[in-house]
Amino acid sequence: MTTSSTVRLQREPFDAAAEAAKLTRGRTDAGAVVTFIGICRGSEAGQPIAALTLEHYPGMAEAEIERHVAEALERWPLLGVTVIHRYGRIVPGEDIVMVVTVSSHRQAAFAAAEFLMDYLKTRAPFWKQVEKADGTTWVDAKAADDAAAERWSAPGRKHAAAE
Amino acid sequence: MTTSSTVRLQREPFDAAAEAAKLTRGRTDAGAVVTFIGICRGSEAGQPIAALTLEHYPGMAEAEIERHVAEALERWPLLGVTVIHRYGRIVPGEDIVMVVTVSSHRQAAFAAAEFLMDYLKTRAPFWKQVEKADGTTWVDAKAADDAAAERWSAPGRKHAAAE
Amino acid sequence: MKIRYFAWVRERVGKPEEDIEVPSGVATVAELMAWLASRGEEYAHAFANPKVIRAAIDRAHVRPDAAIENAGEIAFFPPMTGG
Amino acid sequence: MKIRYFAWVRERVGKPEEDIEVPSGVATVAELMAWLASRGEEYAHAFANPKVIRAAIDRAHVRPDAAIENAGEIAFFPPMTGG
Repeated sequence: MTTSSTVRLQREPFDAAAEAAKLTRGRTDAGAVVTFIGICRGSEAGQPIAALTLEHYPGMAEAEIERHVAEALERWPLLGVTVIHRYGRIVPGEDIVMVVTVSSHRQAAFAAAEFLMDYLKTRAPFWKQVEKADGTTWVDAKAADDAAAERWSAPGRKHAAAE
Repeated sequence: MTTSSTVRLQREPFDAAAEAAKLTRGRTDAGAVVTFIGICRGSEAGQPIAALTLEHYPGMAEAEIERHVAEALERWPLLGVTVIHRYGRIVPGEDIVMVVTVSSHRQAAFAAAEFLMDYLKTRAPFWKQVEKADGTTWVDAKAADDAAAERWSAPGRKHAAAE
Repeated sequence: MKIRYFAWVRERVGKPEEDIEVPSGVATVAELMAWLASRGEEYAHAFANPKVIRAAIDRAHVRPDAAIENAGEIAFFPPMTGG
Repeated sequence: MKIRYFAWVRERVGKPEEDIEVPSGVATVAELMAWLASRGEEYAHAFANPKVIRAAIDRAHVRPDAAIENAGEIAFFPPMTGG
């Protein structure tokens, strides 16, 4: 069983279908592919926005994501994982982030994709700033996202920032 | 909020990325797209296979899937759902089924896609026959799939075939 | 009454569908399976283990105790393996 | 010691990073935040509510009670909003 994993941070758009196809090409043990795409919405907290700008902590962001990909590979029987997260200015309708997970069975692919997205939302060092008609503001972290990430923590292995 | 839903049964391959793009085109309220693709694996119960042939119950299969798509739309705030299931002969590496769910938030998109796949596995009237070196056999239903489907049932609303 | 068979039930019975006059004493899906099993060797083979066979009346899943009165089409098949 | 700031912490402090001589009595991340807050109006504003500020030492998340001894780079930022 060969496992392929890729983590990429980039300013440019990505091609999620091409990335998913790369993970399954030439192998016949893949039975399930889950692709998550996060898109920039046209409003934030009920107000229309012109754009999002994503700031990140270079070096730490890659390391954090790679660490969580490694954890996903340990927890589930995955054949491949690709995570691509954009930074910089992104306008409504554009993709922000993609996660692809490949496994022989669907439960592992779904669980790993959700796990990675929950962690990206709460632990990867990215910050979203929104441009609205009346200026720019930073997006507040959501308690719901923290709760979603927390459900993956086994007792006694809670992460530092989740206190 | 416009909701789009499509159910299609077909012999031909499908283009999952194009189907997902159709659901988000021209709208800026979509924040999350989950695409599941089920692929024909090269082995079944440890033995190599030459192909799968999917038989279905025309009329009932469409109705069953549409009924579950309607249930998903009721349970989660979805902006779009597309389900395409192939029938006929499918060789290893080819896609069998796809589910795309679109929502403003990822939890709804993930949950609805899993719900639909669990139901397709256990309730949609399709049957898989495998071609192996020593002849053809029918794939046995998996207890794990029944258990996966059962978790979506509220007490008192268990379905007929799940006894 | 139109009866349809799918997958290995179809293979064992040897036909995909047929029109059958069901005797008036046969009231439920389970009774229909028992009666079908008595119609010959191929039917006995197909319905040898009725517990694993699923049924649909007019394209909706039903339990073995469902009444077949007023059914237009009854289908028998193994547990589904789609997806 | 190199200190980095991100998002609104960076905006309030007015710079993305700086090299600082930290007094020897300052031993933990929480103490470092309190000391930084005393360095001027912009720092007081940035660290006014230290409970909401997260920290990383050498690119790994740490709790407020983490020791800063031996740290090469300490970063302060609001809760993450990626994905």
